[in-house]
Amino acid sequence: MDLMQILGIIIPTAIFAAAPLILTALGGVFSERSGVVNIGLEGLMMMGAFIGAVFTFYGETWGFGSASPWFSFVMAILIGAIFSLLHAVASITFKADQVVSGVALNFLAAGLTIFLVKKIFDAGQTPYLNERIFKSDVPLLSDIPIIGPLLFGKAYVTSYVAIALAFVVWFIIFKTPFGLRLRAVGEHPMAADTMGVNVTKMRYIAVMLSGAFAGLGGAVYATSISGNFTHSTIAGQGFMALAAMIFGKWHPLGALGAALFFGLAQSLSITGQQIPLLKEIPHVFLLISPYVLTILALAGFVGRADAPKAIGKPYEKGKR
Amino acid sequence: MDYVIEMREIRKEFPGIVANDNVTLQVQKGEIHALLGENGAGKSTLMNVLFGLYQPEKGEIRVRGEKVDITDPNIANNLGIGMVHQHFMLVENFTVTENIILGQEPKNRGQVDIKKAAKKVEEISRQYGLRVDPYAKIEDISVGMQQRVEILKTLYRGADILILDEPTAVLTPQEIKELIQIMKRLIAEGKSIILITHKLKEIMEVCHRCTVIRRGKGIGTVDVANTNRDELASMMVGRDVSFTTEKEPGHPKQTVLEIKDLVVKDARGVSAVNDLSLSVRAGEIIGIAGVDGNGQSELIEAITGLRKSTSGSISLNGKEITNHKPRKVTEAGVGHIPQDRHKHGLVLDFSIGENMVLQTYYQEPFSKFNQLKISNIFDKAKALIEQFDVRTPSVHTEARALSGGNQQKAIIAREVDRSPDLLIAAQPTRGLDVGAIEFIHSKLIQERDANKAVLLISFELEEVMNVSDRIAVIYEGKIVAIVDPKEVTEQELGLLMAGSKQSEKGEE
Amino acid sequence: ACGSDDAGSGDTDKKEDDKFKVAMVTDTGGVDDKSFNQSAWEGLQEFGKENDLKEKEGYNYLQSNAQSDYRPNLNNLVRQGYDLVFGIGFLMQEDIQKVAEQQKDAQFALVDSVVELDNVASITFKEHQGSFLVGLVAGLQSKTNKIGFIGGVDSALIKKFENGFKAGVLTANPDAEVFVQYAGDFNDAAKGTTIAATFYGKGADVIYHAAGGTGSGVFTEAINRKKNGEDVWVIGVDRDQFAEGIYDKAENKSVTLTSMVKRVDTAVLEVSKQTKEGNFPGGEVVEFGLEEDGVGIAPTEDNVSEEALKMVKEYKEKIVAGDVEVPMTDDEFASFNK
Amino acid sequence: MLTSGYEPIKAYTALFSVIFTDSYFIGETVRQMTPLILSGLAVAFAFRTGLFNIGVEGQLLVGWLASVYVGIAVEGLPAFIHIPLAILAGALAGALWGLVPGYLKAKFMVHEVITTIMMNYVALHVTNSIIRSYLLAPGERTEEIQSSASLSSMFLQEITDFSRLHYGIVVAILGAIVMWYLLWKTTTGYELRAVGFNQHASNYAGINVSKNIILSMCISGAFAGVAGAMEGLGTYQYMTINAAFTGVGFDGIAVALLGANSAIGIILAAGLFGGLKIGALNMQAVAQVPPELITIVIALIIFFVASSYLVHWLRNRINRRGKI
Ligand SMILES: Nc1ncnc2c1ncn2[C@@H]1O[C@H](COP(=O)(O)OP(=O)(O)OP(=O)(O)O)[C@@H](O)[C@H]1O
Ligand SMILES: Nc1ncnc2c1ncn2[C@@H]1O[C@H](COP(=O)(O)OP(=O)(O)OP(=O)(O)O)[C@@H](O)[C@H]1O
Ligand SMILES: [Mg+2]
Ligand SMILES: [Mg+2]
Repeated sequence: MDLMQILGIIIPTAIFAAAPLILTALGGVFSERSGVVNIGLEGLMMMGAFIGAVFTFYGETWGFGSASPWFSFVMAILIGAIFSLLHAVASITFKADQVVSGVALNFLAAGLTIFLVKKIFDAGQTPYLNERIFKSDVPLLSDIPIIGPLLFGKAYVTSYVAIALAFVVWFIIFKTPFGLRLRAVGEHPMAADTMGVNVTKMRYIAVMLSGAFAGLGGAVYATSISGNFTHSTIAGQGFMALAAMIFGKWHPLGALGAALFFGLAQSLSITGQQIPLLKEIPHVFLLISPYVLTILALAGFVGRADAPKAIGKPYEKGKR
Repeated sequence: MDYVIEMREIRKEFPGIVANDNVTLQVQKGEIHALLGENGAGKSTLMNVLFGLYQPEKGEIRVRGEKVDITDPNIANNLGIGMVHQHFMLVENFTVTENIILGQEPKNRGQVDIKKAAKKVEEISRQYGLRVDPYAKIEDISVGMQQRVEILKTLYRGADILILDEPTAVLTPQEIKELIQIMKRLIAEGKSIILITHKLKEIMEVCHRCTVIRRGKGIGTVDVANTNRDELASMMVGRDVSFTTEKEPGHPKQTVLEIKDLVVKDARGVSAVNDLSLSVRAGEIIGIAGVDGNGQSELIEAITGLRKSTSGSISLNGKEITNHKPRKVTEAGVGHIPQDRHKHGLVLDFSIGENMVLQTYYQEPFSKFNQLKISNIFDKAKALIEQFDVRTPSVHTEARALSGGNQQKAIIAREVDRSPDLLIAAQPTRGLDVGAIEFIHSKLIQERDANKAVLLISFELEEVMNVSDRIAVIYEGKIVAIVDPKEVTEQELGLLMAGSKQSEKGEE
Repeated sequence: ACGSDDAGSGDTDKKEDDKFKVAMVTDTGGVDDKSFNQSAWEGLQEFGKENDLKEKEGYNYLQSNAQSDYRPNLNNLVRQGYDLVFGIGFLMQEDIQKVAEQQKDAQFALVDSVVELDNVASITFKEHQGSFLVGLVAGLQSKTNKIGFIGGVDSALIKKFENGFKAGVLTANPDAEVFVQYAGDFNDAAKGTTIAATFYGKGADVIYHAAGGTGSGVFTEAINRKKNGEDVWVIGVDRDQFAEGIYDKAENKSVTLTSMVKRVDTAVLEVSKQTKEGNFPGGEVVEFGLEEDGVGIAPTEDNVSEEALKMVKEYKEKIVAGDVEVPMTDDEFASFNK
Repeated sequence: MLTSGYEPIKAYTALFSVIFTDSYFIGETVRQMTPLILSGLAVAFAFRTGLFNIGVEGQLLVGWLASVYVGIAVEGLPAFIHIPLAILAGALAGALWGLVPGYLKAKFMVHEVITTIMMNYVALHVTNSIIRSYLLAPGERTEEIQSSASLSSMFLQEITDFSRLHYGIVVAILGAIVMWYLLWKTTTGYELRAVGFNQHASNYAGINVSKNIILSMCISGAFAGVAGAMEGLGTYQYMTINAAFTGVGFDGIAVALLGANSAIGIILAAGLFGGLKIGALNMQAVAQVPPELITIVIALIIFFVASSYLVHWLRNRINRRGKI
């Protein structure tokens, strides 16, 4: 294979594989920026993938046609946000340990989704979806020589939606009053409280946004990559998104970069097995290369990451 | 009489303690009203009630004559009450402007209009003489400026009743002077101020009236014009307090600490200590006077091994300890009462007992063969708590739950008890009430009298002048003068600290 | 199992006890995994229907959530008095072995692997034979002469698929080149997509997957390419995967060229029947190949050319007759290819 | 359960009767508890020292492989040497796997959550590859370990009606005691906890912060490695090629936090988890309740317990007294 051919495979797959991670990591940014650890991203994504598959399927039967996946996205966003309320209620109102509550969310999603799949479809997984998000050329941009086909040819719209959302989230968090308050709540909730910012409300909104984004991430995975939902559709992607968020230093664009990096490393490790030179390397080294590369990147040039200061601590009025 | 604030018979309980027991506070329009009391007397609690952070069990609050129910800081804000908290409520990685506008951001097409906000901040800051850099990050600015940001926050919200909870505890004398000017300007504008402070001098200087609380109970309100420091102090503590520390002249002996041409870089890589030389002898207290940020922290950190020095030497009792690890320095005979008690001095989540052996846990009798001797540790802690009058429910109480004054006493107990040849005390009385200060000063002098060397770093001139046998003035990382406290005036010292060379005085 | 149920069950159970009861333990995929668990369960259901048994009483299954659940599940069924207990999947080999050693009176059957005990019947399939047939189709219908094989996890079992397939491809089309890659995972659809993208990118136009859930990514990639006008195919595995490959629902068009089906249902039904009749094949290895209709090519033949079908039929006969020996290991393939 | 159309009474009877009365299920419950206790200890130990170890899963896998390797490859040793040696191998392998995130955290401030997640995947692929390349036996697994390295016991199996109960539970309880002792009774524990709470103060007190971060991750990893050894030497007697994670490491997070990171609490929480998981299998068999329902129940229990102020209060009391 020549270089263009290799890049032509690696880059588009990197971008498409990254989309669910980007979205979910953005959700994580919201929650953790507000001071609520969200290890439940995995469960939220699972719920999103389930909703994505179920409502795309029903969308098809209800005659929504190719709009079915988009309909399912809306549902995944809504239900993801509602589902994340459990984490919000436990960890914000009842001041439960945020990690425990997140772990519980993961358990709950794992049980509930498959339980519901069995109830609804009388099978261990949803049927295969006919209406999915399919690849297409991005108009105009894909005509640019060399980089056009690489970056914009035969791509998923959802990938570009995810990338665009990263910028939107960046704008929200760093440019709007909402974002200012959100960050204040995550850094120093008492300061925010004394300035009239409702800490509880902000954290609820942030956690629900994380549910919405992770739900969307899961739904995108189901409708563009797996094509159905089974017990193993979401197996670790939520944790990778968590890692991307931390790798990206709790910054939306950082998370975007980290997710793309994961995607690139992943697709390189897979495609690498078909590249003559890399073929000679034992299989296992290619398999672990995305993870090792991430660790090296962190140790080499990313280094210290400062979490929001109040992260993990329930807010109690007047507590010192 | 018309009061702008009237708190009547306020009662506030915390589990196991009555923090405010029928306290009444009446503030007139346009006055600076002092609130005085020992550490833990209930001052902050009372103010937090007024600001809506706590709900009182009993009592009523009137603002400008109207009975109000302040259930939330928002309501207090709307009533024109602003509060500068004892522990600053600032988001460290936000800019000054962001901190000020938080919650009431000017908007422009959905976006925070930072430019407009910064302009407004500049306007207010000019109006009241509160110098700040609107675009600086809080973590990069001095405590004094942070304080001004806190005040600006309330003014930005249009507050005309300001509560300042111990605003001067962390300020340098210069900054205190500025703050006093600012307060005067504020009342001239018709605002009213409630000021909490342990510094009676400040009360005498700026306040009109003073309300005293002791152990949660209101003792009474006096006109400052008709009282004096001693009366206030005894009202607050319940006994007489002496202000000038009694001490015999010292008898300095051999040199204990010898610093030669020391250079230390700060976190940003700039030399904070520049060719500094200093020696401290056994049996004397050397006070280091200087404006914050002239290399004091870096000097202490270099001596104690918490920061590397780039050149020069430090020796203790004739032995090199330059760039030794903290533990080696400690074992060589250095005790250190750190400036930031929460960051360095204590593990807040450890019990007070465990904190008492922070420097010695690995030695006998507290452990043997890597095994802790728990009973020895807690016996020791009990003895120290007794000896230094640390007020804590038990040795098993988390250090976090103690009041600042008692936390400080615990640290001092730990460091003094090891009887180090050199005791470094950095701002040992910050935020403490006069009774506690008296106690700590007497401990430092006791150490000196036991032939130990003591190095005292303080921004408080009165403290330095009262306690030290010699005063070394630090300016831009150098000792610019060594003076005798008995022969120098506060004004002269102030000039030296500001870098003026003319009035050089003293032995060298 | 549990004491309470044994004690309190009363005479309804007694009646059932007289009847012949069968049950199975699934792996973590569950009974409706659209793969061999499901297929095995369909076999049991069929057996139940034929013998007028009640589900959950006469025939039953237990699902495992983790590898460590196999043994308690097997034990549980034995203790509930099932006359024959199936373990589905080679991962259960060790557990069947242990339980069978302990419960000498119970009868077991293991699918996809071998336990040499008198009370265990081992059921295996000649996947290489079925793979050979779909290999023929791939070899004939590839226009680029480049063909891909994606395995789930590199193992002796999946090697049977790979080698049989390669042998079929080369038999039909000696010029063809076969790309092989193992995903290292049966459940990573994203990986499946990437590997498929790589293969198609290198010019392959047919990919055979034996990779479970990872395979659904292969279909995703193929459908995408088909929609963008590329002429690519996927060959499904274990059951007829025509539906997975549908890209045009109205026209019922699928990227699934054909599938290699593995009739676990037939095998389960067959062994259940034999056992009921008192011919429990304990200690034996019952092999299901082309001859027994245990493996074969999927019934949906929409996309398979006449020529290919003819060749498939021809070779099926040769294999059954023993004229062609399909390789299953790397070594056998090497000598086959000589 | 009522709402989902299953018979609740029958189901709960099935759940509780077996985990308390049927010797087979008691045996299986205890067997299931064993690795859960150890992985819970691993998570808790790191937590106590201010670190979040999501890498228990990976550390468990390498520990499993190392112990099985020693169990297979070393011959002719008496059991009282061979077993400890194999467990030690598991502990060392786990510690090594914990060393990497610990070192990177201490020296480069790399967040341990990411590195431990990445190390999980590395462990999964590396152990599989080692088994496939060097230790493969029929059935996609290694050979069985020598009987001299086995923790399984005919006696325990017989009294529990052929459950897989093995002596690993003793190891797990010893592990809990070790954690408690190490944290609360030794100077090492004092240092580890101090560093976990306040690195600045620890540095001030002359404690080597980097060393303690690394040590903490190593000890945590060692507990996880021993959890793996329990699977290898006790439950299975071999190691299979794992297509996916075992889940024991992730369960350990819930066990640790449910047990308030205390030794006793972890044993109790592991008991609850183990009981529910084994009980779930029986609920399925007897009352046809799908096992997913138990996962849901477990999740709800975690939510409930985590949200309860009672636990909060207990936890504070236990912490404050510095015991257990
Ligand atoms: N959040 C709290 N929870 C429980 N008790 C508290 C709390 N805050 C204060 N207290 C109790 O109320 C009493 C008064 O505390 P307060 O902070 O008002 O003291 P203070 O007068 O401001 O002291 P200082 O001069 O040290 O600032 C304390 O002794 C303490 O026991
Ligand atoms: N969380 C808490 N629970 C119980 N009592 C508390 C708590 N926090 C503070 N206190 C009590 O509040 C009182 C005053 O605390 P505060 O922090 O105001 O002391 P302080 O001397 O002003 O400290 P600092 O010097 O740090 O300002 C103390 O008596 C302390 O015991
Ligand atoms: Mg106070
Ligand atoms: Mg104070």
